[in-house]
Amino acid sequence: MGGKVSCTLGEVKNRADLIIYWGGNPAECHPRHFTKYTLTQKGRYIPNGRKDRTMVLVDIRETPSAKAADIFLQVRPAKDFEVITVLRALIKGHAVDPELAAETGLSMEQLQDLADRMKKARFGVLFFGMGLSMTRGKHMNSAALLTLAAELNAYTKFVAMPMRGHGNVTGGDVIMRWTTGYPFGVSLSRGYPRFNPGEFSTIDLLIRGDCDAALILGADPGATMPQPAIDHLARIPTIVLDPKVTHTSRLARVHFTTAATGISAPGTVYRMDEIPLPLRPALKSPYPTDEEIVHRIYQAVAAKPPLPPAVMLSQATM
Amino acid sequence: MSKTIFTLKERPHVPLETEVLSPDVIASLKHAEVEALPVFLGKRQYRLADFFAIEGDGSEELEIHGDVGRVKWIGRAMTRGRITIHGDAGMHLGAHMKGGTIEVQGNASDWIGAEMKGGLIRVAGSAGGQVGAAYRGSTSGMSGGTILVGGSAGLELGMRMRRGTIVVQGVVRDFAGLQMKGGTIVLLSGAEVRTGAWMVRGTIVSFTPLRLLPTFSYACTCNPIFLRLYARHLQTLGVSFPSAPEAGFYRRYTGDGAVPGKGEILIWHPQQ
Amino acid sequence: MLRITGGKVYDPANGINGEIREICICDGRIVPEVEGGRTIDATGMVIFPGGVDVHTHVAGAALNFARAMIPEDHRRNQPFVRTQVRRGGIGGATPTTYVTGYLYAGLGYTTVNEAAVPVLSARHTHEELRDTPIVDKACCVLMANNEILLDLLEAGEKEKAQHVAAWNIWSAKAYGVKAVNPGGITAWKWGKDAKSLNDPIPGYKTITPRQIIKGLADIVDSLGLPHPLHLHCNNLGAPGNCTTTLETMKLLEGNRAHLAHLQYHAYGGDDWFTMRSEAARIAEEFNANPNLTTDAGAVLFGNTVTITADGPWQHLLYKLTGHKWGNLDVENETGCGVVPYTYKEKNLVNAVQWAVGLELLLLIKDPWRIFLTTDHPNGAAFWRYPEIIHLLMNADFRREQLKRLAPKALKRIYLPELNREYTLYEIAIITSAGPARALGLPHKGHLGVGADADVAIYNESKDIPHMFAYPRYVIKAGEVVIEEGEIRKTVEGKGILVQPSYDQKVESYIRPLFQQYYTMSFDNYPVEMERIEHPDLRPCKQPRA
Amino acid sequence: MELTIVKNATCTFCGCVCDDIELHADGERITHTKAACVLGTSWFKNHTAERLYPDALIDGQPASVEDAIQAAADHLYQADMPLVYGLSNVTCETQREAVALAELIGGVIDSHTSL
Repeated sequence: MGGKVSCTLGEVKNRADLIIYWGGNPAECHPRHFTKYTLTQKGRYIPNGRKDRTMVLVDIRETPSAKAADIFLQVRPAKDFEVITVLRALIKGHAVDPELAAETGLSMEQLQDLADRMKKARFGVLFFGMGLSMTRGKHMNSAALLTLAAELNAYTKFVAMPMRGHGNVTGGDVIMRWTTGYPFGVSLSRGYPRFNPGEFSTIDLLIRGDCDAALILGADPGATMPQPAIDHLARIPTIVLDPKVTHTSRLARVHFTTAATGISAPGTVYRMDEIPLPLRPALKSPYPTDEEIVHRIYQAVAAKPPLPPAVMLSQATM
Repeated sequence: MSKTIFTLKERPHVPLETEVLSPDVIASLKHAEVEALPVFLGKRQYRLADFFAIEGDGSEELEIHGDVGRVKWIGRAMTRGRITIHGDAGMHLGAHMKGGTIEVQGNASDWIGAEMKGGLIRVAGSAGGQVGAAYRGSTSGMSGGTILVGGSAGLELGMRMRRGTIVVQGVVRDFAGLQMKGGTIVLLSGAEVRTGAWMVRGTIVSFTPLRLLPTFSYACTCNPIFLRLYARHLQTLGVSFPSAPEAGFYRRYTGDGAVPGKGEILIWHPQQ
Repeated sequence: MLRITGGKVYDPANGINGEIREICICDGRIVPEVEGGRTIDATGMVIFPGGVDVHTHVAGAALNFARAMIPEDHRRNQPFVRTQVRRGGIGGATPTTYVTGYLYAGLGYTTVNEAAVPVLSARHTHEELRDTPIVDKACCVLMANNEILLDLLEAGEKEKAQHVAAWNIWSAKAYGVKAVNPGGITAWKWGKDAKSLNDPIPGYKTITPRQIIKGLADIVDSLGLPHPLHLHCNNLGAPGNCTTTLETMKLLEGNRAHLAHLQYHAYGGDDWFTMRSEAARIAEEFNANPNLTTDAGAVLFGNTVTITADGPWQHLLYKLTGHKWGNLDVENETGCGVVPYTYKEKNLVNAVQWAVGLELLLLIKDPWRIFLTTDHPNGAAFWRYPEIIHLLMNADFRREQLKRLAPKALKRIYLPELNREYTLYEIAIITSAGPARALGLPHKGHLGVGADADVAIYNESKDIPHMFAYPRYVIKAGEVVIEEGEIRKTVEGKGILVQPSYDQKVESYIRPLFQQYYTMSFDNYPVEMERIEHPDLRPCKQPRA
Repeated sequence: MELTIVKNATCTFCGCVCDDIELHADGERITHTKAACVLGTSWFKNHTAERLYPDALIDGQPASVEDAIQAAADHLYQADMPLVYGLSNVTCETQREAVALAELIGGVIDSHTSL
């Protein structure tokens, strides 16, 4: 059933001789990824740094990251899943229909060459970005790449890692896993965690109008989400915590100004490879931290009459 | 035969969870007991009667009126009896069901018949995503029973299904039969893309040309006897498709070579 | 203040075997007597010191990685619904942190040792442990594949290696040293393994698993750590691996060591088709080596998830099962693999594994040297311990269970011939007194004056699994946390750690290497002391010069 | 203003979370960064310790934090299906509190990951 085969970034720095970026543009979105973690660093087993590595960029358009790549493969939009599925077949030596394969925008030669390089690598890594996970196929595209990486371990050492954006989004996953058992999209309405992306994921909830209040922190959906979702946020009581007055604050009933994470608020954040790092704020904020505000809201709700404990009707309903 | 009739008073402003709307729960209860059954509006617990006008004592036959498109888990894990919904149905309709019949006269939402083991779900209109699918992380989706959809259906239809039948009259979206392990999917109007992706076993039959993944290989043309028997069986459920040898034949593809799998996709070619 | 009267006390550390005694508690400790306060009438009940788990995986990057991989397991198991006194959460193979605390306390366990922590993500482990209520928590830092350390051992720089090790222990705010598949994980970073104790490991010139084991055992002894080297031997799970285990035991003569989850290291045969139990040989050798302790790592049939730093083994398991596979290599230090798994009675290999765990518990004579574990969640979830207690205490029940196995399995195991039945006194040793002693925690695992007031009180019953699964009362640090199977109070546990001494100058040795091999700032690497809530800093013995 | 220098500071702008940044601050703003990339530099310089916004707003009007806390608690308590969303640019300590709050208010909690 595939899986998730990953590593911390230092493993890439020390060992990777084949680095593939898929649907991501680190040169512009993660500017130090090449220089601090992956491409140009010398590693314990990569004595010559960049010279000892091959970099492949797979994307639908030639981004500035292509300049750094040895090989650029341009895939037709929304054909990533097909490309990855073909690669899965090729690494195992299974037949592929060349005509259908060509619809991906890559020739059989290119596909076979990539499959061969992956199998021959001593330590390969696949980094994938939003260009993969936000296009047609979405979570299945990520699943496909993770499965490809897992299967390559029958031939050599291979790992895959998402290029997470947005500061501490990784920490959100990590903490939700230990507190609720699931990484995101968790409903606690019945008193215990239930997980179902599509049902409990924010955009779906908002577009269906399935929630009747919202607390937004560490995000500005009012600036980024589809309009029907924003419209629903404006309809219901929305509460925002942010160091600035944001788009979302403007449609909210309640806004709190808070200290900026890592600049004037201390704490912990996780890197994209799930390494926890301490923050060292340089400024003192006149505003309270997010942590303090959320905690005070908690206390204010806890002071109200408790809801009757949820009834378990049978085993978990999902 | 006695019936219990439920009429939704008002469409709830957030989803209502009513796994108690199942013949197994209701059949042996008196009217007042049915009224008192717990339901959940988000985090708050109410009585079933707070949302539905209820007629009759409990029975094996439930008739539901009104727009229950925001009412989740109707018929969850039911083993017997019948539920008729005169309107749209909400998520997880008939999930985990083992027997009995659910009929929806309108459209149904996502996850209908998810991980079901037996019984029949018939939706006159369209269905949402993940029809008969496996919930996230589960190794198997539906392992028995039949789902008939009169309109179209959404993403990941029959995902990881192991046994059973799904028939869809309208067009199905991406990833029909994703990681399928067995069972049969019949697509009368075809599907968008990635049909049968990563399938291991099982059969997908389409009466409209499909755009296949490059990892499926053409095997042969045929008109298998089992499909003719199948057609006859489905006819008893009101589904008909051409099957006679003189009417045409199927082009048979096997895959998904990426897994590698031994599934089959049969695409109908009518005789000119 | 609390007085417990009328109960039958099983306190093996103090030689008390089922005598009716009064237990008095004040300020979180056992005291000779108290005036006033609550009295619990424990007539008809059995009193144990609170349970101590010597080897479990309850927190940290690997377990947390596994949590996200098995939503199906979360759904299959009874969830925990939030109440006024407890958080909601998930049970099953990888319970959420809060539920982990509730479930352990619910069994009468009050101290746990998280057995595998990389320094690099130790901060994460401690954050999770802080969210694990009620129980006191120690953890062991992974060292046998730490490349800076391996380089020093290879170069024969033992003294410097000792300072580096001590620095790592303190940086991780750990209590002990864990060695997992010494050298094998480093090899796995190239897709290989370290199967023989005597071959140089891939990527290195001369160093062998043998040298790593010996080197680390010496370091731990020299540092005077309260808990000996905690060793997961090479070749885990492989048919015929008893040879490696026997060799390892020989190698450890002259050192103290704790062999983790011995069940997984006691197999004969040449392959999966001929695999058999070698529990008798292993137990015989183990009985003759009083320098060693071990834990069972017993297996129970059913669903679980396997999580180990042993990456190569997990890849093999993935290939064998075709199930999901997770792998997380940690730069320069270790790795981890995750594979969901179902142990089946009719599977020959699983049947042998099930038997071996019980056989070791029955064949190792001294209960002070083998402890009850399932290597949670690898062999089974910890909350299934009462099932194992039942199997140990009732030979007839064991024989009944044998009938469920694949018949062929009976020829490959010793269990049908074993008639030993554990007494309550012995159960108290393997669940509490013994592991506390092996961990070097003199204030745990007994009910003598001065001990931490961690007490489990069970209704005495013939229904052994029920008796141990539902203690009548559980007392943690003097507070009644469980009463009649319900959480009454969720106190916070302590973080148990050591600060071994090292030459401060070692930092200037590590710093440049760290900057070369790692990807984070050296100054952000050590876990700050403030992150340990309620720290309990334990002393080390005077280092041996 | 006194100049403070912070070494090994951690940048939370993107998922790289570089922790080798040197920050120079004059008490009110970060005046200089070392090792940060262009995105990180503008992130650090974009925030100040000045009081540029009201502590809180209720229905668009400046309000005290205490009043806003009460208003927020009322909305979340009364809602049947509240949503807690975001969790990106906040600390883990905040995220832990947010999960606890979501549990208390019986809501859904979700992050950018679901996008």
